[in-house]
Amino acid sequence: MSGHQTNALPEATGVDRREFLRLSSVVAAAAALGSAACQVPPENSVAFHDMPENLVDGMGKARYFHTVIDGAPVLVRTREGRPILVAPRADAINGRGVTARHQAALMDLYDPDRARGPLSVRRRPDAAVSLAWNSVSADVVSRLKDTGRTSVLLTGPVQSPALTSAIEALRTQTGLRHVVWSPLASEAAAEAWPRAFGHAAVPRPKLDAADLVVGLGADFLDDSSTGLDRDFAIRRAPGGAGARRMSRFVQLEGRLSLTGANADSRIRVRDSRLASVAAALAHELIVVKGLGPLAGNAEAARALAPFTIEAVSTGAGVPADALRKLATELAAASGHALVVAGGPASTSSSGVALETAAILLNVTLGAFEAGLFDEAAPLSREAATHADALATLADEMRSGGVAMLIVAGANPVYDAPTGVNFAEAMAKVPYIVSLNDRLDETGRLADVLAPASHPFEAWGDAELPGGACAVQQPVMQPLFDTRGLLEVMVDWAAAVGDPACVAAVKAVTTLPPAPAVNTAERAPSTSLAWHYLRAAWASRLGNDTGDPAFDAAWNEVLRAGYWKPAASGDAPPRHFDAGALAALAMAGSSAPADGLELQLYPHGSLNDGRSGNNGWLHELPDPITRITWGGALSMAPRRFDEMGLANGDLVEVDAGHAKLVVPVYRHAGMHHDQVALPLGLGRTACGPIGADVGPNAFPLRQRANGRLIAAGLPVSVKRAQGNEPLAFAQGSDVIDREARPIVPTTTLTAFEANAAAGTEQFEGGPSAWPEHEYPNARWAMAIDLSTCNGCGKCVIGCQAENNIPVVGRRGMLDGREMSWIRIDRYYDAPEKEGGWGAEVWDGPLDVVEEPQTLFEPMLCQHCENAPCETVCPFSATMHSEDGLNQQIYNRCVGTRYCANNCPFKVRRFNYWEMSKQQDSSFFRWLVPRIAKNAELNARPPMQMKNNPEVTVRSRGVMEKCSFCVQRIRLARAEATRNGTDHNNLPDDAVVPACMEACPTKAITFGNAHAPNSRVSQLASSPRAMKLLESVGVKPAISYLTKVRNDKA
Amino acid sequence: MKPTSITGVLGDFHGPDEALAAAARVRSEGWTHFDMLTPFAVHGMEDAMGQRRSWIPWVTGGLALFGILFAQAFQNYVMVYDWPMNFGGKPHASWPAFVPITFELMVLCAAIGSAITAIVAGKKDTVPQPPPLLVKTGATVDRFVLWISSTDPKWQADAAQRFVQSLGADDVRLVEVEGANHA
Amino acid sequence: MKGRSVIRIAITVLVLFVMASLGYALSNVRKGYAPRQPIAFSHKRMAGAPVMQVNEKGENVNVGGFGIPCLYCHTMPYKGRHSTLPSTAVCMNCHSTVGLNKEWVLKMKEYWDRGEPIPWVKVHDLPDFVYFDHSAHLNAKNEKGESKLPLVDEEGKPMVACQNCHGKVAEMEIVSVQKPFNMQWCLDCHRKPEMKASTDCVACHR
Amino acid sequence: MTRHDVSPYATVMDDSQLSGRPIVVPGAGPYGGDLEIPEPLVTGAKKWADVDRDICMHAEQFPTKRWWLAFSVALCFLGLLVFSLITLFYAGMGIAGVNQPVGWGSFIINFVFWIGIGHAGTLISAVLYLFRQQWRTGINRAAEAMTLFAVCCAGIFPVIHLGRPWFAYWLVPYPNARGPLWINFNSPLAWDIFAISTYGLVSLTFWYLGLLPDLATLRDRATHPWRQKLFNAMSFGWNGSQRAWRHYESAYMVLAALATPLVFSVHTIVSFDFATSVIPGWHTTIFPPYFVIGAIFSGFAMVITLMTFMRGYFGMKNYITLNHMENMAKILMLTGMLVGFAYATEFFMAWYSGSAYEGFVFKNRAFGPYGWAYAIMFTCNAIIPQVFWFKSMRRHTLVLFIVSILVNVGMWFERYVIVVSSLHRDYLPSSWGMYALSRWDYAILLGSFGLFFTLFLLFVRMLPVVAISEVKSVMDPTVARGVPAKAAPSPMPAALTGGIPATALQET
Repeated sequence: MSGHQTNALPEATGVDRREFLRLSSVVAAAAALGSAACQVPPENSVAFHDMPENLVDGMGKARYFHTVIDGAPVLVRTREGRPILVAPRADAINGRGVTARHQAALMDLYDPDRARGPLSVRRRPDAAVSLAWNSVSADVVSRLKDTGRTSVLLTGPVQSPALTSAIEALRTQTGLRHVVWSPLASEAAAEAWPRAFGHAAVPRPKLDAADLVVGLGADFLDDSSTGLDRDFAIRRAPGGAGARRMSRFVQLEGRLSLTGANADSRIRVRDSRLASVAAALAHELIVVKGLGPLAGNAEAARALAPFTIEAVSTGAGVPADALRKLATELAAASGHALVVAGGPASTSSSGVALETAAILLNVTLGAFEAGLFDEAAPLSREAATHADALATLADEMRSGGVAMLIVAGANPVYDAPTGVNFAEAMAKVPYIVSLNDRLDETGRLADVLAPASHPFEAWGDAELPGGACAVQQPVMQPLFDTRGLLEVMVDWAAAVGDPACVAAVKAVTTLPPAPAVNTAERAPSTSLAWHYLRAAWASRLGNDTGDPAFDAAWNEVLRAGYWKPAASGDAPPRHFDAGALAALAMAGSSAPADGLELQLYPHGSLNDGRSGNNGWLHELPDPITRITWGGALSMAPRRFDEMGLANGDLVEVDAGHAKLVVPVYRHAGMHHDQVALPLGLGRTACGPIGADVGPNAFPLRQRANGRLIAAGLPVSVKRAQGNEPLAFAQGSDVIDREARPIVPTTTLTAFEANAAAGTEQFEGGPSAWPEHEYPNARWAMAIDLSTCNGCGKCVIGCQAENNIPVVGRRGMLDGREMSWIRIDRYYDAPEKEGGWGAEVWDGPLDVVEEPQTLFEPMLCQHCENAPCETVCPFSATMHSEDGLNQQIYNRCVGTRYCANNCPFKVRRFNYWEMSKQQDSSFFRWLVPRIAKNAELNARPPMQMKNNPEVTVRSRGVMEKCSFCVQRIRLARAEATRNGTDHNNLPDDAVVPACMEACPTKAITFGNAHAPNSRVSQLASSPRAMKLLESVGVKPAISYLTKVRNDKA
Repeated sequence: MKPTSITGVLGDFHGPDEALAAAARVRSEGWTHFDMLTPFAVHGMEDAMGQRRSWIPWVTGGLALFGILFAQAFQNYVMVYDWPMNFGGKPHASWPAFVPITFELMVLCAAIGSAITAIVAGKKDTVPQPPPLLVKTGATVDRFVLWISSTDPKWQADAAQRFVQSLGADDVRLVEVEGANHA
Repeated sequence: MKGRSVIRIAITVLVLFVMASLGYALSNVRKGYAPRQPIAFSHKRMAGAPVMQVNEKGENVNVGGFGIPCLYCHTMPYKGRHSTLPSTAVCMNCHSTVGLNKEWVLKMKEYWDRGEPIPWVKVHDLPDFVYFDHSAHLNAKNEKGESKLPLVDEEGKPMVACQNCHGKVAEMEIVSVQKPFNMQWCLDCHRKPEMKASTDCVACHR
Repeated sequence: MTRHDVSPYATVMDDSQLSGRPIVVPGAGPYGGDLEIPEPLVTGAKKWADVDRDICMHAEQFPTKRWWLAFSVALCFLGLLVFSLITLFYAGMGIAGVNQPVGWGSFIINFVFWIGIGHAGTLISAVLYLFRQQWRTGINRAAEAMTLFAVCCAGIFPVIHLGRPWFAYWLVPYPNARGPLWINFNSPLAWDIFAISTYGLVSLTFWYLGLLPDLATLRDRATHPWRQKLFNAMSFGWNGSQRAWRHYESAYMVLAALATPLVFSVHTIVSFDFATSVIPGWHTTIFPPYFVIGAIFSGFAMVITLMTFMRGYFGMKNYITLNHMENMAKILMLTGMLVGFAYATEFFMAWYSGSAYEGFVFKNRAFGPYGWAYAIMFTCNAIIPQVFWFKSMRRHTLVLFIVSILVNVGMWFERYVIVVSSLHRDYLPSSWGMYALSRWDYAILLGSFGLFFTLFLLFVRMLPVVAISEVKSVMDPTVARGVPAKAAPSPMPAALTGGIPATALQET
């Protein structure tokens, strides 16, 4: 505004000084107000009233406890009194493994849908009202006293000796009948082994001792509760010699299972034909080749006569050559070969024949003499479902013969087989008490729900294979008004006068009065179960509970987590009873006519559906189908294509006695005449998280010959209207390694010729820039694809450790999974003349009918030249001095550019607010997903599972694998405290959660800067491959070649 | 009533050619504080009025240089000196990445600076003008208006008015403004 | 020409507001924060240096502090992440017998008798996404085995390591934050070459 | 032709009388060659004073019903945008369709789309100015306004696509108490911020500079003192002084010279968002020119769309003639062919590189699950503009309008193809996925058009939609002058004109 035109413009209208000051004070006040409003609200710091003595070093530190969950010994990490991680024990106790369900037990513990206390249901669950435990107990006890003989206690499998004795005490005092119902059991084995050898124990195959393992529908990798996966992995890495020489595994099965996917060679045999194929192998070995003790045995020859390879191969649709070759291979490996049967295949009506044939093969191959079976530690599997007992009970109930039914840990309304009709039978029982932890399908029809505590909240014990015993010690106070099952049983048994239980009650009631709050004394335990358990363990530990020596021994058991008897006597020698061969006859007769047969298999993570409300388990992808949040009818690709189906199309499965409309899935490697459905889904009353997820296939099972038949069921499948999208955790199933060499894999032959075989990939150009130096440490990981079996335990371990939310079915369908580590499952496209076209990615029949399965755990590769870091404008992700790719949540604004630019697609974005409930009811109505996400993740007390060492991410923030940086930092702080070099941590100082959870030790983590660390040695091995060299990202993770043992 | 003063004389032309010719005449007669108000930029008028080329491009050049130097200095300060961080394995001074912002800041400084300078210069580098709100010249419509300011050393109101009329201008009028004295 | 001055004022306000916001954003300091505590506990009295004086009765009494070392109450800075607040039982070590006529001691004792913890207000409160470990700082040693944290103050007088961040708590009646406690301040130390401290993001954020 | 000849076009009353070809007078040129007399840029025998009236009228009278109708529709869509954004900010990115692996979706597509639209205005102002294309004067004001509004629309998307948009200001490298923690200048998104804000500011400056004389015109036409004062302040007291024109013209030229590379740089930098990544299908060196051409292409299409409206609804047929439209059609066809060439080059390079990943992405682009989008893109962008080989099509407003809409659709899908089809299947087959717009994505896309048209309608209501002074400068003064010429004034000294007849300076 120039001075020339003064009459057009006003006089200089500068704001005068006083006005300026006035204004600035206003602004300053506004700013002060604003800053006051922005100030972090005051936070309380609540000190102990009186600090427990043993916490002196434990503030802000994790504390670990050994305990037991569902019979599996686990290590529980707690912080400030709440369990935050379930990990396998560092020293594997032989005979038990930790399953995903055990790892995810935290979600069951903190499940907001558990009953908060006893409820009077009166069969109207919507009008349930609270009750007091005392009135429940008084009621039950008085009824027990009156009608004990017509009362029934229905439990799930009982693995606790103390609980067994308490129940036994109740039974003796009142005449109460105890019925066990275990929905899943290996009944065929339990029937075949005693017949063959006269004693009941099913010995544990030593998979780490055999050179050749032949699986007849074996499921030792699918079901990791036995811990066989650990043993198996020991012999799976190539390059070993002698007793460490790589084993070979041949699997015969109908549905491609996790076990079959890990086989070196796989032959498709439908479940109903498996027994006959096994018998044919036996025929070839015994009758044709004259091998083993039964060679020349007329009885054997007679029993095996129908099973010539020729006869069987046409009936079963298996090439005779393949069987003959397998027989030759077995014969050659005689004394070093194991045959393992089992799994869903042996739940077919020819299951006993299958198990018998397997025993026969092992006998013939001299596996027992060669010590390939561990007689001291039998396989820890339920022997019987007791389905007949359940059916009888239901009949009795219907006829009015049961006055009171107590249900504890069983849910027959949900999982009883067809024909039992338990719900209807319950209506005829005058009084029903459920001790389950929630108003489940059975509990809704009860009169009273008296919720049992979670195993982490209650005392108990468990029997381990081989006579060992573990204590289930509570790791926290009960969250709700619940009581441990043992506690309840002891209480009731004491009330009806059992002396041992009365003693426990007496011990509690005659305790010295609780010390006043202002003294440092501790109150002794008021837990009945504790007193009872100690008394019960007195015999085991050899001292009376009053003896200080007992306390020492007891504390040692609690510390170690288990107790092992002094060396037990030698197992009786095994003598094969040829009479058992009669069972083989069933192998022939069981075959249904040429048509489809159905296999029902336990869901990979949910198992029998007990933890149906557990979001982690629903979201853990099935290792083979990669389906989350539900399940589908698996169908052979060729049949699937012929029927013109698409994944998720609804089909009707008609088994005659029951029908089910389910989505269908194109299951690679499936036998053409077989379909399969997972069990353990379709809960209706477990809570909103798991309700109505997937189909409930339990009613499709049938009782026959005292067993439950869940495979080889003749069914027809026809198309139904509609499509229900399947929540896959994976895009394309196929890998064409010619075009995309991203999974190092080779055969043993090629490996022995060239140790670097299989790691070939496109080469990258030189870098324009010099490298950064990492003078102190450089974190790196090596993953052995030969020992990784794809089970997915690392996924749950990571999820628990790193506070990873659950996104739900819609989240998975939207492609917004949050897991930081995933197991990519590929079907390796075989080499093809001229290479594959783009059609290979859709899974052509040539690839998926006889698939070679590859598993590749995929997590942040912590690339040295990380493309994600370059593109973040906010500097929210960059490299640390020790080679970590850091992701800083509080700096992240969420451009998602890093995720786009990640060639491995391992970055995860918080599309929704998962950590807290958003309040606005309008937006909860407008966008219902807000409420759903909070339901899945943010209902108290779910937050208690959070690891305080890891920031809980808000929405709009990117996250990814951090190599468990919190553990690195804790280890460094520990080193600083101890005065050692925090830049040079030893190998085991930092164990990421995935490595900790891995049962097969496929993951190695450490400092690549130290030349002698395990990880740098693995990374420099010729088997190591760092992915996408052509892109030049230089990952910190080395994948060791998956070697397939082709040396038949 | 406030005193008024004569600030100059206006005369209208109706085409660019007449205006150019008139401007050349005015200049050749030795007037210096005169101006031509036109509805659009008339090419050749600079020369007709005896003005030198605008110096705006020099300002532009200087500002562009400033933009370049500032951008380079700032980016290097941030990425290399102040807190060097390892982004994706690149060196701290990964200069190609600094090029786009350097270019943009160059353009930003040069362009905005030039425009502001031009507007300010249009006000400062001039003779006193008839205030547009008070004197409707018609120069924004279709008139090419000659303006001779009373600050011209040769100024004599009558003579100036006669001179403008002699150029063939229409509507020659003296401008009187209240209380203004724009020296 | 009212319109113009309105515009000017508006512009001035805007500029000032931007400056004020920027100033606030820049500072983001917690320095000076001194919340009210449920019990007016005086660090000066408990931890300060003793000052002996003769009172009107002619007794030589301590009107200063008792010189209780920090670690008597805050037991764990060398052992773990938290320095920890003392449990009420620690207060009761002495106050079961002394000071029972003082209002605040009685209030503390009420908490003790009720078995309730005292709801202290956190003074040095870092955001939840910052992970600070006392032990890693207090135990940090240089190559010569000396503490990396200075043990003398600016005047060269010896001091406890705690004072580096918390200031002279022993001279405070009400504890207040003495240092900025923002990221800049943390980095001021971490960046000193002699500290050889990590400036990785994950050192504090994870 | 000399100054006092009557223009052969003095009687051209509307553009039905225009042919698009100059009159050629053989041997009549200054040096004996043919004289080409181009057709006038303004028809209707307009005088300079008429121009003021015709153009300022819309800013001065009470808006028409038609305007209100259009404005209320636009406002409804703007409301939809505001509501969607509130929901987005409350609920989070979850309501959009983006996922893993397609982390960028409609928001980035819209961003690139609008930024592309925003390229025509400055291009017309700057590049055509430097090339002395006088026909630009009829359309440059509206095109520049379109640029600004498109940049406004584009500008909201990088912010709203953030997971935590309230921290978007962290992108500005301001001094702070976090270390200080600046921004990462390696990131193309950081470059983007500088490029977009520079482009926005420079375009605004350019537009405003052009607006100064016209604001003075509005001021002089205004009757209400407040309006007078407002426009006087806005025009910085512009009075048409040659001494101001001198610097003004120089600055305008400088700005044009700066804006020309700026136009190219902006979309180049936007293309760096993709080109500097490691994702096959993004990591290509052709992206900068490909994006720039695409931007010009889409921008011209949008200009044609808007100009059709302005001709039809604002009576601007005399200023935006069919000749203007034909010129734009020619540019549209040329850029369309360049875009088509870029598509072909991409495929060639994918094959020629021999990279399996690269090869797959392009196969997948054209024949994969998003082949339909590719087909839309290719048809609309490379094939349909070929109709402009025919002059009758170039001068047919309905055809122009339809083609321009189709090109806009095609260019939206080009960005869709680039963003989605590259991301949805990259290196690891395990993480392949699909992407679909959610209903909120559609709402925000439509809402951005609401914002655009709201701003544009406010512009046509409030400011001169055609650059008055520039149009005046290209009108034939013999026709446009207010008072007929008197006797010939004394000729200008030849020294001042460098020997060239003064009229020759006027006419090109």
